[in-house]
Amino acid sequence: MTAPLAGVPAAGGRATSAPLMGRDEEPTLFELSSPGRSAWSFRTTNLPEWDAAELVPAEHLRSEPAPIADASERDLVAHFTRLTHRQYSVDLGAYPLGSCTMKYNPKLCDDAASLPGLTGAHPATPAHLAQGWLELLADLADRLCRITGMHDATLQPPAGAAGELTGLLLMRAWHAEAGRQRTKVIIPDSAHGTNPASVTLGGYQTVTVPSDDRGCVDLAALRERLDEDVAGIMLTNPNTLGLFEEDIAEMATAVHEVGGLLYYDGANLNAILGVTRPGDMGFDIVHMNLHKTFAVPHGGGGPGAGPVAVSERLAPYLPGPLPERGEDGEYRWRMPERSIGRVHSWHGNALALARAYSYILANGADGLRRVAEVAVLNANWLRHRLRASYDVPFDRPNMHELVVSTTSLKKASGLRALDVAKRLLEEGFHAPTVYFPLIVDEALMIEPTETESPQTLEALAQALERIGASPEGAKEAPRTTPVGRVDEARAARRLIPTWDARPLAATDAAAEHMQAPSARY
Amino acid sequence: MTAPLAGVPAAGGRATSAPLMGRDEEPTLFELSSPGRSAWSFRTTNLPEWDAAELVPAEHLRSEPAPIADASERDLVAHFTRLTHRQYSVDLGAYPLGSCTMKYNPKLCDDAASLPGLTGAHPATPAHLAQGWLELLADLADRLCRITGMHDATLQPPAGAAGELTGLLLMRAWHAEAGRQRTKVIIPDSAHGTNPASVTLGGYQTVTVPSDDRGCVDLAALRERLDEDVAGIMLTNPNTLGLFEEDIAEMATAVHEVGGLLYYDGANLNAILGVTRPGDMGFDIVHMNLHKTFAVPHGGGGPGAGPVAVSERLAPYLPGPLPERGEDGEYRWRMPERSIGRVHSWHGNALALARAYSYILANGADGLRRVAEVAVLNANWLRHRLRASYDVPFDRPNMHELVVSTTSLKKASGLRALDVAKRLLEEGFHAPTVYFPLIVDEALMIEPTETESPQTLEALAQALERIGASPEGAKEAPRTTPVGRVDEARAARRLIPTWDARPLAATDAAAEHMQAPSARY
Amino acid sequence: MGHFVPHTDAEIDAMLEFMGLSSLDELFAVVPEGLRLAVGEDGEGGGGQAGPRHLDIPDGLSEPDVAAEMEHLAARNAVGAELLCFAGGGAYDHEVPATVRRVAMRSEFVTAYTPYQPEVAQGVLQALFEYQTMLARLTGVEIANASLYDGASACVEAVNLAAAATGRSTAWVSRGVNPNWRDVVRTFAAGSGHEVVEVDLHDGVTRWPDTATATSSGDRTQQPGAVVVQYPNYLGCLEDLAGARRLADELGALLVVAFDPVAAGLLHSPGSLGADVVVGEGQPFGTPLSFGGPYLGLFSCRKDHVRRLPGRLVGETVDTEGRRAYVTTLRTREQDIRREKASSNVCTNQTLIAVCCAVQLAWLGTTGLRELALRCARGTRYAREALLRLDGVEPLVGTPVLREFAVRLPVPAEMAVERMADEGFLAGIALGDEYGVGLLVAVTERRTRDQIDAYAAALEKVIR
Amino acid sequence: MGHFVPHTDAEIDAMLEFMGLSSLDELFAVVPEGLRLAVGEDGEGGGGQAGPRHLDIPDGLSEPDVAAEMEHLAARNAVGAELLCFAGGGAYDHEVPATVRRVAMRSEFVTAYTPYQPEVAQGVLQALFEYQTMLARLTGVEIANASLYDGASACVEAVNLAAAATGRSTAWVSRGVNPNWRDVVRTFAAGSGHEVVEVDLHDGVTRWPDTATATSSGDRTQQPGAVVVQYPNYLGCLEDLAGARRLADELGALLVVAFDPVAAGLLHSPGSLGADVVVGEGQPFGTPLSFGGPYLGLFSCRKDHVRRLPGRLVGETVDTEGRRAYVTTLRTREQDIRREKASSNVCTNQTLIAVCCAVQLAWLGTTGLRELALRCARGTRYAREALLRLDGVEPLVGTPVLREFAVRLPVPAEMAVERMADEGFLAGIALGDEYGVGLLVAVTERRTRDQIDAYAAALEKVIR
Ligand SMILES: Cc1ncc(COP(=O)(O)O)c(C=O)c1O
Ligand SMILES: Cc1ncc(COP(=O)(O)O)c(C=O)c1O
Repeated sequence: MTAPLAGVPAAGGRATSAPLMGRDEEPTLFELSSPGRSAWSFRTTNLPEWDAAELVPAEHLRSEPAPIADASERDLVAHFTRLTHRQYSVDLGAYPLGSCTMKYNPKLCDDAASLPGLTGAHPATPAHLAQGWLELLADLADRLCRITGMHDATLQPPAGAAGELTGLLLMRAWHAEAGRQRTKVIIPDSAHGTNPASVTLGGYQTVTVPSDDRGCVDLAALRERLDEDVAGIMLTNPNTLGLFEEDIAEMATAVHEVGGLLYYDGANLNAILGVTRPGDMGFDIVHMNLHKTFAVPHGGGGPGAGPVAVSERLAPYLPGPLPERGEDGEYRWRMPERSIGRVHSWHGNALALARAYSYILANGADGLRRVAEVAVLNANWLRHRLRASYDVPFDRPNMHELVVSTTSLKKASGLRALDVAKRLLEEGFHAPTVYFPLIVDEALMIEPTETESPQTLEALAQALERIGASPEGAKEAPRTTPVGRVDEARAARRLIPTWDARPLAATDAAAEHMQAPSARY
Repeated sequence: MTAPLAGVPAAGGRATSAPLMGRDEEPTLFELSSPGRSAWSFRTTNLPEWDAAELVPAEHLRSEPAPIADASERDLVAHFTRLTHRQYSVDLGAYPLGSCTMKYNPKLCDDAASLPGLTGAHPATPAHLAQGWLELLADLADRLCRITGMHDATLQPPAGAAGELTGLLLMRAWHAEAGRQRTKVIIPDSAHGTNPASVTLGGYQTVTVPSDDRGCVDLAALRERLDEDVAGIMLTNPNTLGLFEEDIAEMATAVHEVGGLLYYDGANLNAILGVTRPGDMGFDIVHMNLHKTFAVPHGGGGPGAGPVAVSERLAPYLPGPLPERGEDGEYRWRMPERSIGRVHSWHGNALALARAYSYILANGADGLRRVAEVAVLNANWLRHRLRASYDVPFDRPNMHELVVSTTSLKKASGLRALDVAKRLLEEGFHAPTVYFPLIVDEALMIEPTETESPQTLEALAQALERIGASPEGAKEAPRTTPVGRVDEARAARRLIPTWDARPLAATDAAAEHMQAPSARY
Repeated sequence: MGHFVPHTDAEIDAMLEFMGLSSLDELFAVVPEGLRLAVGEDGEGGGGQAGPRHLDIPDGLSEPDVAAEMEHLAARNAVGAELLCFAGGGAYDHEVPATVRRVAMRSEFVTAYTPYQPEVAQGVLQALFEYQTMLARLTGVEIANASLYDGASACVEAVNLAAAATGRSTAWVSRGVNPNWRDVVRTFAAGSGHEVVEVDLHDGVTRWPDTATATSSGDRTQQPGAVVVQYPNYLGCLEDLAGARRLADELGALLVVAFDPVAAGLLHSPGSLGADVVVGEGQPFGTPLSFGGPYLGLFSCRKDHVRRLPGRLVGETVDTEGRRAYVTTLRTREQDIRREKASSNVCTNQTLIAVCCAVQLAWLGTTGLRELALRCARGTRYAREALLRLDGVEPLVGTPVLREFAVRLPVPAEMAVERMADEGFLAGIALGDEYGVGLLVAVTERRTRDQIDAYAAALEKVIR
Repeated sequence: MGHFVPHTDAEIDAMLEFMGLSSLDELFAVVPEGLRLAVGEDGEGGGGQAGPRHLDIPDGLSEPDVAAEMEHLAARNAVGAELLCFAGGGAYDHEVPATVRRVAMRSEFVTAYTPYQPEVAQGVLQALFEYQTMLARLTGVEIANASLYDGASACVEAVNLAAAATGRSTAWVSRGVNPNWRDVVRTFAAGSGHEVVEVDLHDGVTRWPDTATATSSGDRTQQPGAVVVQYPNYLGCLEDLAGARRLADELGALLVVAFDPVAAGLLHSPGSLGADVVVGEGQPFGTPLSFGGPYLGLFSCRKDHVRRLPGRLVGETVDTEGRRAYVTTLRTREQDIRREKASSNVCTNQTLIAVCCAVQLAWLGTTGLRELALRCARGTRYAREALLRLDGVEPLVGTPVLREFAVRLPVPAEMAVERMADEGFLAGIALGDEYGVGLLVAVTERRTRDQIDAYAAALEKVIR
C-alpha cells in the first residue's frame, strides 16, 4: 500500500490475486487482515448484554482479545477459493497412488452426509430419539461384517491406524483374559508404517518376517518366528505389492497353532470385494479404511474411518457402546461384556460412516464385486502396458495395484522414482506412491482404482513412457505446478510452523500490526 | 489411444487433464465420450415396463436414440470441475467492470436460494399452499418500491433488458389508453445498447440526445427534441459515465410538460441506495437489475432479474398476476385492471428474487446506504488515484463508477483501451468495460463496487500504473491466462457453433464415432 | 447492517482524507439537496409522503436471523411429500442428481461475469459450446444459442425471427402452445406490431385454417411469416409436424416448433420433421421447480438464420498460439453493437441455467435421455389408465399423448385441485376455458406406482 | 449396481484381450478356489455358514433410491426445532455460517489426498499453515499440529508425549476432564502401559493430591509425567491453572491443559498460564454436531517438544525459484519413516475438519471470537439463573462457570432428559455418579431468550 492510504495499516495488499496466472503466490490470511475488519454475524437472542467482567472472574479474564485474523467475508471467500486453485484433487484428475485407493467419491454420498437429520444430531441424543442414526450404524456394521466375513464390528476407530491399535488392544485383552502374557507381533517387511507403530503403542514388540522372491510372506521364515511369545500377526492380503498371499490358509493355521491371532490390515480390501473374505481366510480381526475402499473422500488427509470387525470369540472385547437392534425392533446402545473401553470421544466419524453406508447401498453386492473386478483389471492391464518401459519386479498376476521400479532407468540415465513422480505432476497426474514398499528399490506403487477409465490409464502409461524415454530435466520438475520443487530440507532445518514464527524480513514490516503474538497472550 | 486398446473406440484420451498446469486445453465432453458409458440413475417405480413401441405411435418414434454424449459420472465431474479452473469469477478476484456492478455475492443468499421449501414449489401451486412464496414476492416488491420511491412493481421481467421492454410497453399502453399515438423515445448518446434495442422492440423510434461537455444530458438539446410525438425518455442516473444528472428535476418537468414519461434504467442504482430515489426525481417507470444492485450473482451471463416499479398512475397497466396481501392477511394473485399481460412464463426468476430478498433483509436501510456510500467512495478514490496515469475525461465528483481513457497513452505509445484490459487479466484482475460509453475515446469504465477493499483498489491502481508506464508487449497480452489472446475475427469468419460443425481434421478421425449428427436425426 | 463492505472506519477516513473530504456525506454533494433522503427513521416517508423522506425499510439483520426468516417463508409452501407433484404445463418435477447440483453450482460458474473476456472465461464458454452442441443434436437443427430467458421468451424471439426473415408480421400460433407462452407472445406483439392469430385445436391437435384463404387474400401481411406448433402440445398430444411443415411450405412461412426436450428422447427431432426454428423450456434438465424460475429458454434454428439469431452464440476458434479456444461470436447481431437495429434486446440471459442443463444432459447422455423419456411415458400411461378407470373421469381428447394428459372430471377442475391438495397432491393444472373444462396431469420419472395408485384413490374420493 | 465404474463392456473385453485373458474371473486365479465367493444369491452365506458362500448383502440401488433410504433414516432422528439442543459435554450446537460450509466443502479440499506432493497441494498446505497459526495464537503455545482425530485422541497423545518427555509413565488426570476422553485415555493406556491416576473434584474443581506423598515415595514411576486438567472443566468450572502449573513444577511433570476453544475467547490462554501441551475439541468451529464425528483433535505444545509432536506439521519454506511454499515437515517423527520407533501411529487425520476450523476461525476473527464467547457466557448465565429459580433445582457446585453448568434436580437426571425430550428439548447430559446426580446444561450463541425461557418452563413442568 503506498502513500494514498498512509495512516491505514498496510494490510493485505491484494484481495484479488491471479488464480488463472498459475504461479502467483497467495498471501496468507494474516497478510490480508486489516484490524477492525470482520465477517461474523450472530443471531438476535434478546439476552441481557452483560459485559465480560460480569461473567468472568477477573483473574481468568484475558485483557485483550485473542489475535486470530481480521478479514471480511469477501476477502476470506476469495482467499480460500484461490487456495483451491492451487490444489490437486480427485475431482480434477487421477491419483494413481498405491495403497491409498484414491477412487472417485460419488456425489450422492456428499448429499447423504449433509442431511440435516444426520448432521444436526447431538451425539448424546437418547437412543430412542436417534433411531435413524443407530439403525444406520448397526446396519453398516452388519454389512461390513458380511463383506469381510466377520461376526461383529466397532465403528469407533476414526482411521486405519486407530483401527490397528484397537485391534491390537483386542488381541491383548483376549490373551490377557486367558492369562497369556505374549510380547511379540509379527509383521512382514513390506508392511505399512502404521503397522509397526501401532504394534509399539499396543505394547508389543515388532518381529519382522521377510518376503520371498515372489513378493509374498516367506512361509518358512514365518514358521521360524512363531512361538508361544507371539500374540499374533498383522497382514494385508493382497499385500502392499498388490500380490495375493496364496498361502494364507497355511499361514493362518500356523499362527493359530501357536495360539496367535491374525490381524487383517484392510487397506487393500478394494481388491477382494465380493471375491473373497478375510474371515474365510482365517483372520480374527479386520480393520477397514472406509476412506479407501468405500469412497469416503480423503479430505486432504482425513477424516476417514477405520471400523474393526472381529470373529465371534473376540466380539465381547469390542469397544462400546455398540448400536444393536432389540427384539422389539428398537435400536439401543449395548456395552460388550468385556469391552476394552472407548476408542473415540463419541461414536466414531459418524458422517464418514454415513457416506460409506450410502456408497454400499448404491453399489450393493453386484456393484462391489464389479469394483474389485475392474480395480484388478486396471492394475493388471497397466502391468502389461508398462512392462516395456519400467522394471516390474514381481511380474505376475497382481491384484488392485502394482509396483514398478526405475532401477534400470536409474542406471541408464539417473532417473529416480522421485523424479518420475515430479514429472508426472507436470503431466497432470498425481504422483504414485514412491519408495514404498521399502523392499523394492526405487519403487513406484501404482493403484489405478476402478474409477479411472481405460483412456485415462492409457494416458498415464504414455506419460510414464515419455518420462522414461526422455529423462532430461526431470530433476528440475515440476515446472508447471503452482510452485516448483519445494525445498523440504530447508523446512525442517529452519522450522517455520506458524506465520508468527517467520523471521521478519524487510518486506514484512508492513504486516507488523499482526506480528508475534507472544506479547499479547 | 494406442494399440493396447485396439478395437475399442478411441474416445476421450484423458480424463485426467492438468488443471494446475495452467495452459492445457480441456477436451470436450464429446471427446471424453465412449459409447455405452453413462452416469444416469433413476428411482425404482415398479411401473409396468412397456417398451417404446407400446407408448409412442410408430410415425412419431425415433429409430435411434438422440446422440448427446456418453460420459461416466467420474469423467463428467472431472471435466466440469476442470472447466471451473479455466474460469475467472468474483469468488476468485475483483471485476472492476463498469455498469455491471460485479460485487461480492454473499453466501447467505446461496443458502436462501437453495431451501427446499422454495426450490420445490411448482409455479402453479395454488396460492393458499404457496403463502411463503407469495409473501416473499409481495414483500420484495414493496421494499423495492420503497427503495426507488415508486408505487407498485412487477417482478416478472427476468433481466434488465426485459424490464426495459416491459417499461416501454407500459408507456405505450398508458399513452394508448389516453388515445395518444406517440412514436419517439429519447435516449442519451451515452446509453447502454439495450436501451435503443428495447425502444425498437417497443415499437418506438429512438431519438438520441447528446451529452454536454460535463458528461450530462444537454438540457437545451433535450428541450429541442421534446414535442407531442415523444412518448418518453430513458435515462440512467447516475449516468453511464458515473455522473449524477444534476438537472434531473428540470428534465423531468420538461418531459412531463409535453406529456411524456420518464423511464429510469436502474443499472446504476447501487450508487444511490438510501441516498436518493428515482421516484423523488420525477421518474414514472424504473427497472432494477437485481443481479447488479442486489448481489444476485451473474452466473456467467445470467440469470438475473429485472423488476419494474411504477408510479401510481401506471400501476393498473403492470404485467400480472401480482402477489397481494388481502385484508385477512392471506396472500393471493391479482391481475391489474388494464394489465399489458404476462412478460414471463411464470412469476419471473423466482430464486433470483429470493436471493435479492435475503440480501435486502441482511443489509436493511442502514446497510444499503452503506453500500452506496462505499461504492461512491471507492470510485472517487480511484479517480483521484488514477489521475496521474490516465486521462480522466470528466474529472469531477463521480458516483459509483468512473471512465478513464488511454487517449494520451495511445498517442504516446500506441496503448489502447483493449490492450490495457488484456494486460490487466495478466495482473489477476478482470478487465474493466472497454469502449463504452461510446462517447468517450478509448474508454475504460471502472466500477470498483463497495465490496472491494482499499487494498484491492490500491493493487488495481498500481497494476494500471505499471501497464501505462511499460506498454511494451501489451499487444501480446494476456500471456498467463488459460488461453492467450483469442482470435475473435476467425470465430465469426469461420463459424463453428457446435462440436459437430468442426471441420474434421486428421486428428479428429479418432473421434469420428460421435461425428456429424445430421445423419442420425 | 450487512457485513459485505470490508472497509474499516480508519480506512474510510484515510481514503476521504486522500481526497480532501471529511465525511461520506460530502460524496453526495452532487445530488441536489431537495432529492436527498434523510438518514434514520424519523418522519413518514415511503412513497414520498410527508415528513423528512428516508429509506423506509427495516435495518439489516444478521445472517442467522435472515436464515430464520427465509426458512419461515420456505416452510409456508407445501412441497415434496406434503404436496406430491402431478402438475406440469411447462414446469416438471424431474430429478436433479447430486452431481449436477454440485458441479454446476461451483462458484466459478455462479459468480462469473458474462464471458466478454474469453481469455479468462474458457470455463463458461466451453460449457456453453457443449450445451449448444447437445441442444443442436437434440433439436436436429444446426445452430443453438447460449440461452434465452424461458420458453415463453424463446417463443417470442422465434416469432420475431420469422417475421424478420419473411418480412411478414403475422404469426399463426396453435392453441396447443402453452397458454402462458401465448400470453407473453401477445404482450410483446403490442410493441413489435406483430399480429398473432391463434388456431384452435380439434380433439387435441391443431386444425390449421385453409391455406387457400390466407394465400388468396393477396394481402401479404395477412399471410403468416410463422406457423407455431408445440410437440407434444400443451395437452400432451402428438401434433402432425409433417403436416405443419407442408402448411408452412404452402404459405412460405417458417415452421416454429416448441418442443419438449424430455419427450424428444423418444420422438423424431423437430429438425428432422422440418422445423426451421425450435424453441423450448429447458427447466426439465437440471433445474428444480423453483416456483417458475430461473428457467431456461431453449432456442435453435437452421444455419440460414444465424445472422438473425437472438442472444449470445459461442463459437470455437484459436488463440495466438493456435490452441483451441472459445469465444462469443457474431456479436454484431447484439444490442451492445447494433443498438436500435439489433434483432433482439437480450443481454443478461440464463447462462448458469444453461450450464446446469449441459451438466444434466451429459449426466443423462444418449442412453439416459431415452430412458428418461420412456419412464415418463410409462408413468403417464399408467396414470392415465388408472384415472380413466374411475367413475366419471373421461379423456378430454382421444389423440395419443406422451408426457402429459388431460381428463374431464365430474367436478370443476379447480375444485378437484383444491381438494386433492388436502390429500397431499398437487393434482395438476385446471385447464382454461379454451380447452374445455379439464385437468392437465403430468407424470415424471420420479412418480412411483404406489404414488400414482394413491393419487387415483384420492381422486376417486375427491370427485365422489 | 453403482454407476461409478466407467468401463463399457467393449472396453473390458479389449483390455482382457490385450492381456490374453478371456474373462474377469480369470483375474482372480491367484485366489485359492476354496476361498472364493460365489456370485449371485444362492446358498446361505453371511458369516461363513453352509451353502456356497457369496457376498450376502442386497444388490445396488439407484441414486434416488439411496437418497430416499438416507432421508428415511435422517427423518428418524430428532434434531433442530424438534429437539432444541441444550446438551454439550464436548459437542456444541454452534452456528456454521454459509461461508464456511460453502468454501471449506469445495471439492478440491474434500477430494484431495494427503499433501505428500507439495507442488500440487499448496491449497491444503497453506490452509493448514494458517490453521496452525491461529491455533497457536489461541492456545498461547508456539507449535500446533495439523490435527488429530478428536479431543480424546489429542488427550491420549498429550499423555504419551509427556511420558516420553519425562520418562515417567504415570499421569494425573483431573476428573474435571471429559469422562469420555478419560475412558479413551484408559483404553489406550492398556497398550502403552501408562498408569492413569484420576483426581477428584471438590466443589467443581480439582483437588490435587499432596505433592509431598508423590515426590517422597522415591518411586519415580509413581511420580506423574503429566498433570492433566480441563479449562473450563467438564462441569463448566474455571480451574486454577496457575495452581496446576505450580503443582506440575513441583512434580517435574508437564502441564497438559484440555481447553475449550470457544471459552478461550474470554479466558487467558492456557499457554500464558503455563501449559506445556494444550489439547481440545475443535468441533465448535465449523463442524455441525454430526452425531459425534468427524470432529477435530486440537493439539499444540511448546517448541521444546516439537520433535515429539504427534501427527502432521506444516512448515513454510521456498521452492526452487525462491517462492514461498508450504510442506509437511519434520516427517521423520512419523510412522511411515520411523515405523516402530514413531512417537505416534497417526496417518490419516482430520485435515478437512481442520480446514473447516480455519475458515470458521477466519470468519470469527479476533473480534468475533470474543463476541462468540461472550454470547455463550451470557446465555449460560441467563439459563443458569432461570433454572435456579425453579423449585427444587440447585447448583451442583458453587465455583464460577462459563460455557456450561450443572444443576441438581429433584428427579433423576435421566428421567428429566427423557421427559424434556417430549417437550422438544435435548435438556442436557445426565451426569454419571462420579459427579453426583445432576444435569449438565450447555448454552450456545444460538439459544435465544425465548428458547431458554421455554426450556425453564418445560423443566418446571417435568420436575414437578
Ligand atoms: C497398508 C495400509 N495400512 C494402514 C494404513 C493406515 O490407515 P489410516 O491412514 O487410515 O490411518 C494405510 C494408509 O495409508 C495403508 O495404506
Ligand atoms: C446501463 C445498463 N442498462 C441496461 C442493462 C441491461 O440489463 P440486463 O443485462 O440485465 O438485461 C445493463 C446491463 O449490462 C446496463 O449496464
